[in-house]
Amino acid sequence: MIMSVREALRRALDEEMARDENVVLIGEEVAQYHGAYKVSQGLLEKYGPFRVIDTPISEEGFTGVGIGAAMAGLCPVVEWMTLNFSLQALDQTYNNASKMLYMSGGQINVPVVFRGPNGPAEYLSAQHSQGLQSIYSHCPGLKVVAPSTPADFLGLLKTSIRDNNPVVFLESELMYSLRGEVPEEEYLIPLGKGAVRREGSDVTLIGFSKPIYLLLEAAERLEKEGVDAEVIDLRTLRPLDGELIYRSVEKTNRCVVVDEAWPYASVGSHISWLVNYNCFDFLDAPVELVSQEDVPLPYNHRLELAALPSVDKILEAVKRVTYRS
Amino acid sequence: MIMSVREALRRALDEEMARDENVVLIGEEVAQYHGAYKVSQGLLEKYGPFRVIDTPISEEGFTGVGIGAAMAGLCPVVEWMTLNFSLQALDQTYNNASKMLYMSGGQINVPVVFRGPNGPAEYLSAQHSQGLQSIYSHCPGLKVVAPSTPADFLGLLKTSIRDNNPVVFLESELMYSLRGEVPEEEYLIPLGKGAVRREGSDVTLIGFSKPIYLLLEAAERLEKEGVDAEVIDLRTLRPLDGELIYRSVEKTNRCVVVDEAWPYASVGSHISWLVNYNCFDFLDAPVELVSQEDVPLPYNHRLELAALPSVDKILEAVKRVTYRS
Amino acid sequence: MEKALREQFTGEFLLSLLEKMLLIRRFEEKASQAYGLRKIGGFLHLYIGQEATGVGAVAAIDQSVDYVLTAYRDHGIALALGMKPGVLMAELYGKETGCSRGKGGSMHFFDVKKNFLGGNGIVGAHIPLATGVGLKIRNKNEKGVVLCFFGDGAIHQGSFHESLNMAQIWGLPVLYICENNQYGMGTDFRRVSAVTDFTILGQSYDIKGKQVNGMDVLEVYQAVKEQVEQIREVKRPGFLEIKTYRYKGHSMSDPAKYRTREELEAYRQQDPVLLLKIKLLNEGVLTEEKFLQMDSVARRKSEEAALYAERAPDPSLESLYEDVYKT
Amino acid sequence: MEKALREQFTGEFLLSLLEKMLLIRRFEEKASQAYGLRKIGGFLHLYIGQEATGVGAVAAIDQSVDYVLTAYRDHGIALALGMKPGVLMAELYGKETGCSRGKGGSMHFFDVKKNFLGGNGIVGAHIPLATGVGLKIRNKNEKGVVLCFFGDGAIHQGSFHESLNMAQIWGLPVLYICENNQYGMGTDFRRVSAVTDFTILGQSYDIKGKQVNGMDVLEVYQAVKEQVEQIREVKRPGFLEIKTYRYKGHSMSDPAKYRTREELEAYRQQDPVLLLKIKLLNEGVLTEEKFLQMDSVARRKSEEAALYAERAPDPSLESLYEDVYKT
Ligand SMILES: Cc1ncc(C[n+]2csc(CCOP(=O)(O)OP(=O)(O)O)c2C)c(N)n1
Ligand SMILES: Cc1ncc(C[n+]2csc(CCOP(=O)(O)OP(=O)(O)O)c2C)c(N)n1
Ligand SMILES: [Mg+2]
Ligand SMILES: [Mg+2]
Repeated sequence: MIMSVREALRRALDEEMARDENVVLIGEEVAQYHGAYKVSQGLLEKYGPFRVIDTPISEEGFTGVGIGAAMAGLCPVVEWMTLNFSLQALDQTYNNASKMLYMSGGQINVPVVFRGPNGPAEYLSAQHSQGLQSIYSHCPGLKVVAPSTPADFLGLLKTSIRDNNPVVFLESELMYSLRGEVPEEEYLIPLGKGAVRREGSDVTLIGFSKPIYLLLEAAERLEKEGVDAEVIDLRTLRPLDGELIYRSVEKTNRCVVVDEAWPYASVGSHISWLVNYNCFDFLDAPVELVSQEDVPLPYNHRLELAALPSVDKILEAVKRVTYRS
Repeated sequence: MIMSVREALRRALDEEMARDENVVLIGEEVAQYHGAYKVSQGLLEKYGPFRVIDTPISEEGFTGVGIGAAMAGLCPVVEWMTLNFSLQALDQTYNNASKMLYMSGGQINVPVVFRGPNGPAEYLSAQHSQGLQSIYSHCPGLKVVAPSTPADFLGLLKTSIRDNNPVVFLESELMYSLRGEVPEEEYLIPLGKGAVRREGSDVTLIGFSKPIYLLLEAAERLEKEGVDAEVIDLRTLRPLDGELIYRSVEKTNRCVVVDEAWPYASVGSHISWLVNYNCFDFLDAPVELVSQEDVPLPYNHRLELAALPSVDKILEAVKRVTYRS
Repeated sequence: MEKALREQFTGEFLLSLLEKMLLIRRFEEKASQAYGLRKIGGFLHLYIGQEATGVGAVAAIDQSVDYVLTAYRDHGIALALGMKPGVLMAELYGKETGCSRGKGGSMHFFDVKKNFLGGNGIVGAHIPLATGVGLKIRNKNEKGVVLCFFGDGAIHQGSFHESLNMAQIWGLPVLYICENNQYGMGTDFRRVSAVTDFTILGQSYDIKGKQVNGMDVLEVYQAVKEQVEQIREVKRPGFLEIKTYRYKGHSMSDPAKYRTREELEAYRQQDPVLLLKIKLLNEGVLTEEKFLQMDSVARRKSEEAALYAERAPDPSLESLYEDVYKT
Repeated sequence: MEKALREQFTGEFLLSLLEKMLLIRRFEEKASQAYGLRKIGGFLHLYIGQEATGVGAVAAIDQSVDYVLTAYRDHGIALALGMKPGVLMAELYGKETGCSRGKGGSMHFFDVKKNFLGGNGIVGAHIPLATGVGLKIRNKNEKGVVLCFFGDGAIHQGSFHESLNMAQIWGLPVLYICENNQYGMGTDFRRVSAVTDFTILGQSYDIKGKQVNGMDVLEVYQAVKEQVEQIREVKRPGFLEIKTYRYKGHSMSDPAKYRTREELEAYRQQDPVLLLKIKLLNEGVLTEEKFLQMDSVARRKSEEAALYAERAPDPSLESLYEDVYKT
């Protein structure tokens, strides 16, 4: 069946809430307003106000509430209206959610999911356009998931909710309306497994989340130029599916990584190093990273687009790794 | 003259407060208690309670107060008792301090310094042992400084206070009592310049902050084994002194990077990629990263030490890059 | 209002309040139109309905020494402070001559020359900033007061509480103004507030405050004036809860189905522009004709602003890399 | 206390309070000694002087359904909850048989079987957690109440305010207990608090609270019991400010020069152990001899705990990588 990312997320929430009454949804506007991006439409009506909970604008507080409830046995899904606001709650995710199992010597696990749109959308200016995958992926104890297709959003959110650990689940405002094929039957995708979106032998293009579509478009354009690109969608950022990446690069000997976040200390630059490290003898060129420019995102749309990864920038990078420039 | 890091920091604060009455010190226990690590001894007595300000335990609040005061013309030094607690204030540093100049189209700069001990000390367990350089270095608009010698702490803190931008200044609990030679006269070190701590031709060891001493010890031991190591102290993490690094690796063809933080999306892995990227044709082996193990830090000291970078781990890494294992 | 207005205020002053409220309204209507034409993108949080708060409050301060900070719903306050409509509209259009060089957009108006320090997009995040500006005033022994506007939603951010406590213990000249427009996005403030009289929250930091009818610009003016004078004198923070209402959705995409048409209509009956107009007509300060003339000036200024913005240059691509660091 | 104690409480109960307070005191004295011998490292925040709070409060709850969370000053509460001294001392020694496998240390005692969810090192960070536990109880329609202990320093964290507001609007069964020991590290709470009667802060969320003499274990017991019963019934949060005092420095490295010897001495005069001892002697529940015997039992248990910890195995190096994720 065809559904949008929004519907896939809603279905995942609905199915998991139906399956397990410990699953609750907590966040700003999730109940009566059905979510700022309408992901939770109908859930309040179906599951009532004890399980679909509107919060005050208190990110630190309600994130901690989700963690505490998880420590005591609920499986909360905490919605951050956007990931930008999750910075107010970072102490809770870093110092409580990610470390609780460890500090308690294995006694207390934290089965919570934090989810919301991450990364730049359009025209939102610096404070509202941050991709925070680097910060969350940096932290052991957290898992980080960043899907790109409706089916993956469905299967990975369901698995994330069932996972016994805190999972940061990254969505994207500009993907909510994206439509695609989704299985009718119950669908679960294990965390930690990437997917090959397109097989190819000349260069490996690695990405996750929204930029996957830039990579696919770049691959098509490359095909016309006679370059056969393999596109890998990481899907989960922590734990990372290193083997999938390395096997591909061992085959193609060339690699471009795309990450919408700033470059310094990013998921993108980390993977670039990993590829260099693990495929050193296979690489014919240094791994290229296409990231956001190292500036806060401006409001002006032309500047904004110039700051972000683009098909052209990816093609340039591919030219460099294939020494065709 | 010989002084400790603690004294060097105090001297920097004292000299800058004497020079410019806009410089104020804000934080928990900085005034009457003279700082949790006694850095600000004597400053309350000299500059009074309007300029040396004890705060409630409200990290988000007083960090924002420092930023707001800087927007209006003061030059606050905000002390975080440890960087771990700065997570509560990350929204302020990320969304206000780093972006204000940009969002205001260049109108409002934020001359604030955030400082405090960063990284693991001893026996402090997971919540109190985090090196957060990756998070701060990730963010454009911030500068990040991480010195390792008393003279550098002096010269770089003074420059950081005079800088027109928000600077995150990373200290280390275990270094406060470290002593060393410091110039008598006024001493300023520009941000963005690394230092070669030891010249060598066989391998480049790169680090910053406390682990510099592991690198120096490793270099000594390597000398006995006939390996001539160059040790680079980055001193400033953002902006990064890339040229210093690349020139060295072009000479040595081998590189080991040490970073006390977790590996994923870290300063350490970023530099490792940068070296791979910029010195691809010079490298005889993949860049090695010696980081903290990818786990929360445990209390038990033996485990804790096993989790952290060590001279032995560095020597192992050097063995790998020199293919001597 | 016991005394006749004319005894308390000059006609000029009263008309200037009306003029500013009209300008805000027409400016935002124009902006809303431009949004429909995709000249403006992203968020556009309109102040329509709340004009009396910004205009009344700003009229009560001394702009040469006082500071103002607010959240993302900042057009009205920027205009009340005297920022040029063209410069603001250019910012909305993302142009180089916008107040923030097209980098900030709707949520990030700034004018450092007017002591206007934003325009902030993160709910509650500017409350500590305003408190810090108060610290600067205290430390330099200046005369200024800081007006810090924020919404009923923002009051449940920890930063509000941390700030009030610090402002009180340090004696900072900050007037915290909660613009209670009844909703934080789709959330009726009563649904998320343990107490609904927010002056109780101020009082819990030993800060006396007051609830004010935010549809009445003169009541806002008086209340802010009193507080500001008091703050200037005793050098302690103050608090006001201004009860107001936004006519439009939260931002452009919000159909505002969480409220009834009746509720909206009831507020429109006490529209701040209408309320002041009637008073001034009654007192003979204004005629219907004069009102229409003022309104058309406001409309013309807004048109001109849009024209200016339309013709203004885009920022250069190089400017992408500027303003990241100050040298 | 109007009525004679014997009419209100069984002798057994009264003696058990004394026993627990003595155990905490002797346990911590032993830990302090072990710290001097470098058996324990890092932070060690002693509860000595505050024993009545933990013991009185825990005696008032139903451990089969109620939950407890506190900050890093957690030894006393862990012992009051009945955690084994040996297991706790082993944790302080960083041993595998410690309650947290030697990974948590002093600040991170946990016992999930006793509904004790820590032990948290970040000031204020566990207050939302406790609130979340309350949500679980509400959602599952359980009988439990959550005790959330925190310090006078923690009350100025935004997380406290955000939590109380949510607990009130959602009707969560959480008793927020501010252990006001007068200082947050070296800071007298009066220096950083806009109001010094913290029940005002509770009231600003429509939560009625009370100040309690924390040197009197029975007063603590009564006050917590009342609140817990009330909370169980009306399913709303509660608040208590318990006035107490810590005799030692903040942690081991603090010489506590910020207070006078006289002040410390005055509190020692109302020492919670001493106070209860005198009462029980007066009422004939206790003899001097019995007291000495109880004290030596507490000392012996603490010695044994240290011995157990000393002999306990270190965690294996592989355990470094365990407990990061739960499968
Ligand atoms: C920290 C944070 N959380 C959430 C948001 C998303 N958001 C933007 S405005 C808003 C509602 C704010 O309501 P209120 O404070 O009453 O101001 P109003 O919009 O009514 O002027 C929310 C939730 C945000 N910008 N920042
Ligand atoms: C967020 C945060 N800021 C600062 C610290 C450092 N710190 C540890 S305890 C403490 C004082 C806390 O005082 P209080 O809440 O009164 O508790 P008490 O120690 O008196 O039991 C401080 C500042 C911390 N652990 N966490
Ligand atoms: Mg509102
Ligand atoms: Mg205290």
